[in-house]
Amino acid sequence: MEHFPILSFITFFPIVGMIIVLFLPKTRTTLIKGLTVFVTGIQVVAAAVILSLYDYTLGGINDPSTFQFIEKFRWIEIEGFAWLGTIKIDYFLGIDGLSVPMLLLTAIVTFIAAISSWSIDKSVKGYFAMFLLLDTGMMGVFVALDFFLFYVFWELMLLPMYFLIGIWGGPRREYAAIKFFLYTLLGSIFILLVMIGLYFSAQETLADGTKVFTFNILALMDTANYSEIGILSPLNPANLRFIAYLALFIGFAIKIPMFPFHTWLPDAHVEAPTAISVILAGILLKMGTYGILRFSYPIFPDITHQLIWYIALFGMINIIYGALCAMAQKDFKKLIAYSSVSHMGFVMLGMASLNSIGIAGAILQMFNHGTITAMLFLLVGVIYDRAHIRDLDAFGGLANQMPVFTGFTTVAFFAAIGLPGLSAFISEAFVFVGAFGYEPIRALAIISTLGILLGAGYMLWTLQRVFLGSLKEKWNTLPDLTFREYAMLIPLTLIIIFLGVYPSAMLDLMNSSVNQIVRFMDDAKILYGSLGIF
Amino acid sequence: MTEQLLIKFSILILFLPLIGFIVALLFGKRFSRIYLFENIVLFISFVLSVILVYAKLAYFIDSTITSEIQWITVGSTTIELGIELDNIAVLMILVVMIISLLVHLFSIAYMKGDSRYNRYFAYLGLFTFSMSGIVLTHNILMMYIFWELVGISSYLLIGFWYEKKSASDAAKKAFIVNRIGDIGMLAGVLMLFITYDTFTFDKIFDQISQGILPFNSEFWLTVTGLLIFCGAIGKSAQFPLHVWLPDAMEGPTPVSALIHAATMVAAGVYLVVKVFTMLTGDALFIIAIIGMLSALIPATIALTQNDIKRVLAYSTVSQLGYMIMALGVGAFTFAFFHLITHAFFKACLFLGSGSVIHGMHHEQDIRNMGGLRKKMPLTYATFLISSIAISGVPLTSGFLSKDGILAGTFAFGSLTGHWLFAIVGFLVAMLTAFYMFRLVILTFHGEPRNKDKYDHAHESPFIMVMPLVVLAGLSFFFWYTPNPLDASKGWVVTEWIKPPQISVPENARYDFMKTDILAQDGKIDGYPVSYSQKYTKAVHQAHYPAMLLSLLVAGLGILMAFVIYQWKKLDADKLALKMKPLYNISYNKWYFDEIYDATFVAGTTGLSKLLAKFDLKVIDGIVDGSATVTRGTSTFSGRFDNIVVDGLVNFMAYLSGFIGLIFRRFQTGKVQTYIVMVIFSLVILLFIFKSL
Amino acid sequence: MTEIGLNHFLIVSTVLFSLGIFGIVTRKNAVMVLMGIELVLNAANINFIAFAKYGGFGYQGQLVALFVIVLAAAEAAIALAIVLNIYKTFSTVDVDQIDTLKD
Amino acid sequence: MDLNLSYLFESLYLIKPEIVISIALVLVVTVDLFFSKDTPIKKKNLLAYISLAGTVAAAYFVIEQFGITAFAFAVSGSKGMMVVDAFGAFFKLLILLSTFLVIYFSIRSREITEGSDRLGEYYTLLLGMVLGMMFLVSSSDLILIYVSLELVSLSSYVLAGFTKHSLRNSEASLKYVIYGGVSSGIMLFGISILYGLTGSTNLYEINSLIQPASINNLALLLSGLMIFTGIGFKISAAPFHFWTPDVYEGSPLPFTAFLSVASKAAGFALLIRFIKITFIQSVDTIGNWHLLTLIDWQTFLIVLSILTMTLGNFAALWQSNMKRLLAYSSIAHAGYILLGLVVMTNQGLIAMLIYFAIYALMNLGAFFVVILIENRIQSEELDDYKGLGYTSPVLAASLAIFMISLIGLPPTAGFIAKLYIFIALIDVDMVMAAFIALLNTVVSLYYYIKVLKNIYLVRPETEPPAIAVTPFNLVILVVLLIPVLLFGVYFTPLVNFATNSITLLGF
Amino acid sequence: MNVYDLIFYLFAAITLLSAFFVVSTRNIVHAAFYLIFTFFGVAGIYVLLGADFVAIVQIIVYIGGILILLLFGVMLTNKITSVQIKSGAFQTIPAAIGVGLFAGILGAVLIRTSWKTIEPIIPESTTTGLGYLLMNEYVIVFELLGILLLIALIGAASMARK
Repeated sequence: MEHFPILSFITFFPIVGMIIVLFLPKTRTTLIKGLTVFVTGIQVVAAAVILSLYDYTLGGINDPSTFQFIEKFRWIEIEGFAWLGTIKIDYFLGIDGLSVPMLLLTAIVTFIAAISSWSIDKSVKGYFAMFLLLDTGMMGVFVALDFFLFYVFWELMLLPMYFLIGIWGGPRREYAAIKFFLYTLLGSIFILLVMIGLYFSAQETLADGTKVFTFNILALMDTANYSEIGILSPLNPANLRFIAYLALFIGFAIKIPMFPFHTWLPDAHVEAPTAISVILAGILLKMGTYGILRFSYPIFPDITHQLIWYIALFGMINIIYGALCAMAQKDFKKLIAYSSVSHMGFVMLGMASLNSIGIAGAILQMFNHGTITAMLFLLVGVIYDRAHIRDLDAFGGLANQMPVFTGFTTVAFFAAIGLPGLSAFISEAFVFVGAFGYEPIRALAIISTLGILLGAGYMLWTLQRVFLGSLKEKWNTLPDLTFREYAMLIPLTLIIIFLGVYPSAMLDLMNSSVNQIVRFMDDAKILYGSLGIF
Repeated sequence: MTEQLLIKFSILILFLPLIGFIVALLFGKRFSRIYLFENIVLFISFVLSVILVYAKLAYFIDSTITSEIQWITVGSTTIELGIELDNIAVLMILVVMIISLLVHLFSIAYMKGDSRYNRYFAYLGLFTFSMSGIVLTHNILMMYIFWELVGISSYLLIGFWYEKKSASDAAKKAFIVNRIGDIGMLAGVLMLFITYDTFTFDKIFDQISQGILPFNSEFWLTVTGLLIFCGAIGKSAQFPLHVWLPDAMEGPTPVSALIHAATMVAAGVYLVVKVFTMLTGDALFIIAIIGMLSALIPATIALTQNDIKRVLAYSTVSQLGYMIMALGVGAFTFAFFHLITHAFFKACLFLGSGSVIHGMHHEQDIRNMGGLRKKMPLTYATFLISSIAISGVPLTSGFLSKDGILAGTFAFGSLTGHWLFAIVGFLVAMLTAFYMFRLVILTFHGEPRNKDKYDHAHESPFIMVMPLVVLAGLSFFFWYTPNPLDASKGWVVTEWIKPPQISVPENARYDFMKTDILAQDGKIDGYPVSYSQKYTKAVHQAHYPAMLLSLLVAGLGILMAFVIYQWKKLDADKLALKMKPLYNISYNKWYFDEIYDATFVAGTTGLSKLLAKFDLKVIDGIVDGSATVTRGTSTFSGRFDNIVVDGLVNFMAYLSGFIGLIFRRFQTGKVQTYIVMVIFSLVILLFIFKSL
Repeated sequence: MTEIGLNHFLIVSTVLFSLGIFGIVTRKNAVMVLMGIELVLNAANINFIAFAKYGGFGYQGQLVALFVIVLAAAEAAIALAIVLNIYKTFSTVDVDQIDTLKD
Repeated sequence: MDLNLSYLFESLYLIKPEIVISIALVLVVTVDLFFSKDTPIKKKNLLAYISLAGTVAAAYFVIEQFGITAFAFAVSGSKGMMVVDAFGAFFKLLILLSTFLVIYFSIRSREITEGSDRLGEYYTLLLGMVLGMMFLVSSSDLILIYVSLELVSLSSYVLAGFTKHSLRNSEASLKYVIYGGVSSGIMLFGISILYGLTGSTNLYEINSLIQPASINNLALLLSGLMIFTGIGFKISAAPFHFWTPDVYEGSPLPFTAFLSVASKAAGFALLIRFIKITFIQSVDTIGNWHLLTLIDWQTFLIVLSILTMTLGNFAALWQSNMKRLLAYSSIAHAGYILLGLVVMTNQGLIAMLIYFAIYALMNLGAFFVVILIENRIQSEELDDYKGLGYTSPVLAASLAIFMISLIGLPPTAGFIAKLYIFIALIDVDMVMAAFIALLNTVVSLYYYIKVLKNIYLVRPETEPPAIAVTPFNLVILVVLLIPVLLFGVYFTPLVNFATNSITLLGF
Repeated sequence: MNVYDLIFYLFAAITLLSAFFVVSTRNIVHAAFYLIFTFFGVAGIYVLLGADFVAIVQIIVYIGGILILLLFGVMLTNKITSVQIKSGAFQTIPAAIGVGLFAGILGAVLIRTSWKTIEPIIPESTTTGLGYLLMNEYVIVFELLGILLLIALIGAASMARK
């Protein structure tokens, strides 16, 4: 098993699936769907294998030796002349406690999204080809340890997403798709700039002792690798690290999406087909926060320390603002979308706390929000498939008509409002504990607690509007859940409950990495202090 | 009988109802009789709890049994799950189990024929589980968790008949108002955690007694205490968050009896009891004031309400306020004692009202009742007994506990000079007696005011009456003390319930709580010493005057009730007219709901609407506005609009399009024009760069 | 009146050049536009030869002039062919009317 | 005074590729004589095959002389008229490659084959143009430069109006000839001034002559600008680009493709050679060029390149005609490529070469798809593209890939091209320029995606016809697709090739 | 004020005046004829500059070739019978400004530039010199011009023929 490149497998297996799909005749829709489900299923299995082989004690983050399942070989190697530095880019995959939860999340959510895509009937072939391509992109983002590779995967997602929204989406799909595309592309050009800037600021020392410019993010985290002249080098008194940090942060913030860059989200969600909304909210949003934790924090610890309060502030704004916006929505899907904005705010708040509990809470919240919001979107999809509208006020009293559906929805909603016993509670509690424990952002943490009140407000209100009260005449024919829908919802429900009762299952996974990153940030504060950065 | 066994028992007690819940929920559709299973498991845990209490009091009366397992490890800190059995906890669990069991039995008949029969019992199971969790847990995080869980189960049960808008509204209101309190509590928990890096009560208290304080200041200790108390304000429906409880009466009556009279609302009191040791004097004083207000205001409201359950609801709030006030003035023992006694007779009252409502075919307005005495004698008898008990007439449990509380306030007055609590205490006692008997008289005495309803009225079946009888029986003195006039002679308040060692720094306490030397040695003229010698003295000096006074006021209240409603010597309506403003205030519940709706609710919803608009209009296109304006003015952007998108993007697109348009303008198609432009640009370039 | 020097020739060429350009951009008739181009080329030629003489650069300049003359001929031929073609398709040779291709 | 022709023969060996092309040209002319007006098109394609063969042979010789760096036609003592070096070879290969493809396109193209009675002229002119370009990229003497430029221009004037019966064609050729005539006139005048200043037309000699800054800067600047007018006209850099959209739209598609790649390439080669040889002072060890400080070169070029790309991208937003859209996009790309020159380092030069190679591939690919579609539906209007994604998936998919590459998204080669430009820029701390260029990329997304939107997202009321792809066309398509995708993920060979091709004779 | 100067001014005047008429007259045929004088004047200037051969070529090629070509153009694209021989001007003002500015700059720069001049030597027949040059350095250009002419021939033919 050690020699089997399982990360490459889990990343590129969907591509294989895509190629097969492309060669299948477009009439064999069932086969195509089945194949996709199978491929994603294999991914889940692979993820399980990874989990079973994963060593909980290793930290990762900035220490190459403690990364696991590392696959590293020279990808691009260009021997330059004297006056031109050689370019060496690695194909460098590896996972630590930060990536594993995301990897699991991606595998699971994609699998479930694949199942939920079964209802697609319009040019099936194209859909599933795009779907699988997207899958590879997402998986790659979470396992890549080379900035260049990461960027390739990051961009790889855009196009499939554009088509998936634009072709199979709702009435205003073109608009939503282009909006999504533009926003994210705008974000990624910032990332690209920083990437190149970093490339010229740090030099990695190879085995043979030669120093070369590098995209290796682990090397980029080590101040020893920086040169005095690099524009993004902390040793360079006239460096542009601050601007670069902002650029990188905006790049990721657009994905999160952080206020005020969030406006693509509601449109994209509302227009996208159910499965895609699930993936969008379940996985893509996490990439923003993941990116911040993986790149902004360890590569720019100095600036992070300077700006930490603002990160927390925006987290708070996201929480309150998203919740208030959600409260005013009439469209079921929009409401869920805004709730995502609010919940991602918790993640940012937790990240800003810079202590184990807070960051652990943030990562856990990423995972939990992934599962919960996926479930919510699936549920919206269920009702939309039946009623073909999403207007909250149009419903009412569905509890008697579709009791099982109501049951699942109730669980999901309660999870979303952080009810103890369900997964989100622990993560949100940890976020608060962490944020409260970090003196600079304590006040923000206190204000943010309003978020859980508002959350309860709009969620319960929605619950009431849709399910409680007396049943409207026209809905008394809606059937309850089908087998396929059970298949999608039950796993998520189980995960949500399980993690609510036994969060250690996930926390232990990330614990050592969390400690590692916290230690790294603290050390960095001292180190950079000694460098006279602060 | 080893400690481990007790722990096992308590775990069983805790989880059996949960199992009942899950089973009843999952198979409720399939098997119609599944509720029986739920009842059985509950009965088992009831039996276990009896054994538990017996064993605890018999063998480990002075020791606290704890056991914990590690739950989460993050960074350096670990969080445990644990159980802590002290006398208070076991007594509380017993109370919970007794009432829960009785309510179950009562419900079997009361809820018969409901479409979601099994679901109902499932929820009851969930509640029982969460409530026992609150009681048994040994750390405040778990307590918070179960705190939320009871909130949810109460939400589910209040909204059980969700077809009624009022029901679902009430449920939502209850949950959200509770959440407000919980946020405060959460903040308190966070304060504790960041200070002591643990959630476990004992560890926290130990560190406090070692003088470790939040931010090293007693002020912050006070704040922390009050923040945690916020949780109690929410759950125990204390002023100003009491508004949810009356609405909660939308739920089935047995639920009101179990949750909103006996147990869950008492959880707030229980919380204060649990953290009593870390409450500073200032904190206690504020708590006392809040308790006082909560005791007084609802009592005045209860005078004029006509819905039988609402009257009881307000009396519940008022009684809870009583307990809180008692804790505030340091009458720890009697506060908890009153919690127990009140649990029984208030449950009895609610179930009685349930029986009445059942008998009257879901009629709740007392103006349509009257004379039911003959129709449902048993219900009447039990109801009467409990009313006597709550009014504080001797020979009842209520007398004992209430008298103790009044004595406490009295003593507090004498020690600190704050007599207000005592005065309010007695006033509320009188009001209580008055409105309770108003209720009794209007319901059971006199002539039936609604004939046909009266004709169809009937006594409830045995399974409903039996719980009433049991609870009424529990409202007599002899369960608690041999001496009907003095609880201090009995075992409950002397042996079982003991005030804890105060761990707050000396100078942050009430004076009378400061430890003086004499307090250490055993008893003072037969009484166990609580806190300090002079406090104990003061309490016992206060005892007899308090007792007499309370008898007086209770009698007065009852008398007035009879005068007005039984013998009609005074016309109630005339009285109402005479003091119109007062009457209105009371009748309209001091306009709390209106005020809150006007301020907070409207505020929030308004803000959210505003922000949503903001989001749509402003964020989604800072210059969308200008873009639209220009769209109006310019001819092309209509065409342009469907090429690209709105919002901020729209603006960028608009701008880009505009620039593009400028560039397009050059492309006239006339080659000579191009050449002229080339010449011009040559000139310009030359001018630009000749300087460089 | 100074003695004739390089500058005089340069002035002539400059003016010729400018007139040529002016003709190109102003005249409607395509043929006259072509005439303008010829003027421009001639102006350049004068430059070459003048520089060659006054700079003492030898025959190079004259050679260039020769080449240019040949090129001018070729260009004129092709341009006229195109103009004829335009005349066939548009039945006008007014350059300012040939503007169907534009934004 | 006697003729020593020895150096002449040596030189002839150095211009084998050019000779081959001219032979092919003459061959085409002669063979064409044997065809009558009504010879079937099949037979006439023989001309195309001759030209193809000529291109291949020329390419072979170019590769053969890849390593060589030498002057050609240099009388003893003087610098030569031509230089043969890797840089030139790179562009010659590029030109020949695009010629090859364009000839193939022409065989397939409806527009060309309809005017079958003049196929002979068509290929003759095409080869003439190629010949001119090949001289252009390797000539080191202003006179030769001017003549070969004229050769290119003259043949392209005619080709632009090849299907002369259509209005668009003849208009295009007229505009082209007038615009071209003027700009070449201006260029000539500029050359004359430079000649006057230095007394030489040889770039190397001029360089050595102007090393002492005794020369009047203003006159030099003026002449430089006027010469740049001619070059800018070829590479269609703003503000000398005005002809581009009109001529591109008017010309027959294969020729438009040829213009957008080959003649641009020649123009850029000329520009680089001109600047780097004429105005260079020294190239230091890390590959930074130090130019004579006549003007602020960087500012000058930045202004031009930013102007060019911005203009191209923004104007393209509005286009609804595929040709015109591609015309503007080619202007924009010219801007990006100029950025590579801005940095004035070998790194930048490498970036330019890489960009050009990739640009040629993806642009030709896009044009090929457009040609195939045009053959079927006789239109390049975007509105007529609606729904093509469903009726003819292969074409649509490949067009999509080319578009993505033109935007510059990974994992396509277009990304690598842009990446290298930005690397070059940031390497010399020109962050702002890079940022603007990137914003331009975002803008360009609009119109490239618009194409895809029409193809896939919009479902027209009437389904467009299904366009079958013949095996041959498929092969060519794949041949273009593979590198566009492959270089996106593995660009080592390309970069090495470019790195080895930046050696200009002398520097 | 010697003869040389007089001749120069004469030729310059002829050239520029006729050139001015070329670009200003409304009658195309007149323009064409004015062009003859321009070319003649330029040829004269060549002679003054000692480029006799070039002057000859100028006269032969331009006046004998190009001009005829242009006249043909004029004839073929206008109906002599009608008075449609006239041709208007277009965008005169901006053109005047632009070209004026440019000419101004150009002239100013050219005059202000310090050209390295030597005392002009009156050369003997230039033909041989040109011949050698043509056959040595510039042979490749010469060849290329040949091809160019061929291309031009073919191109023009293919363009012009029916």
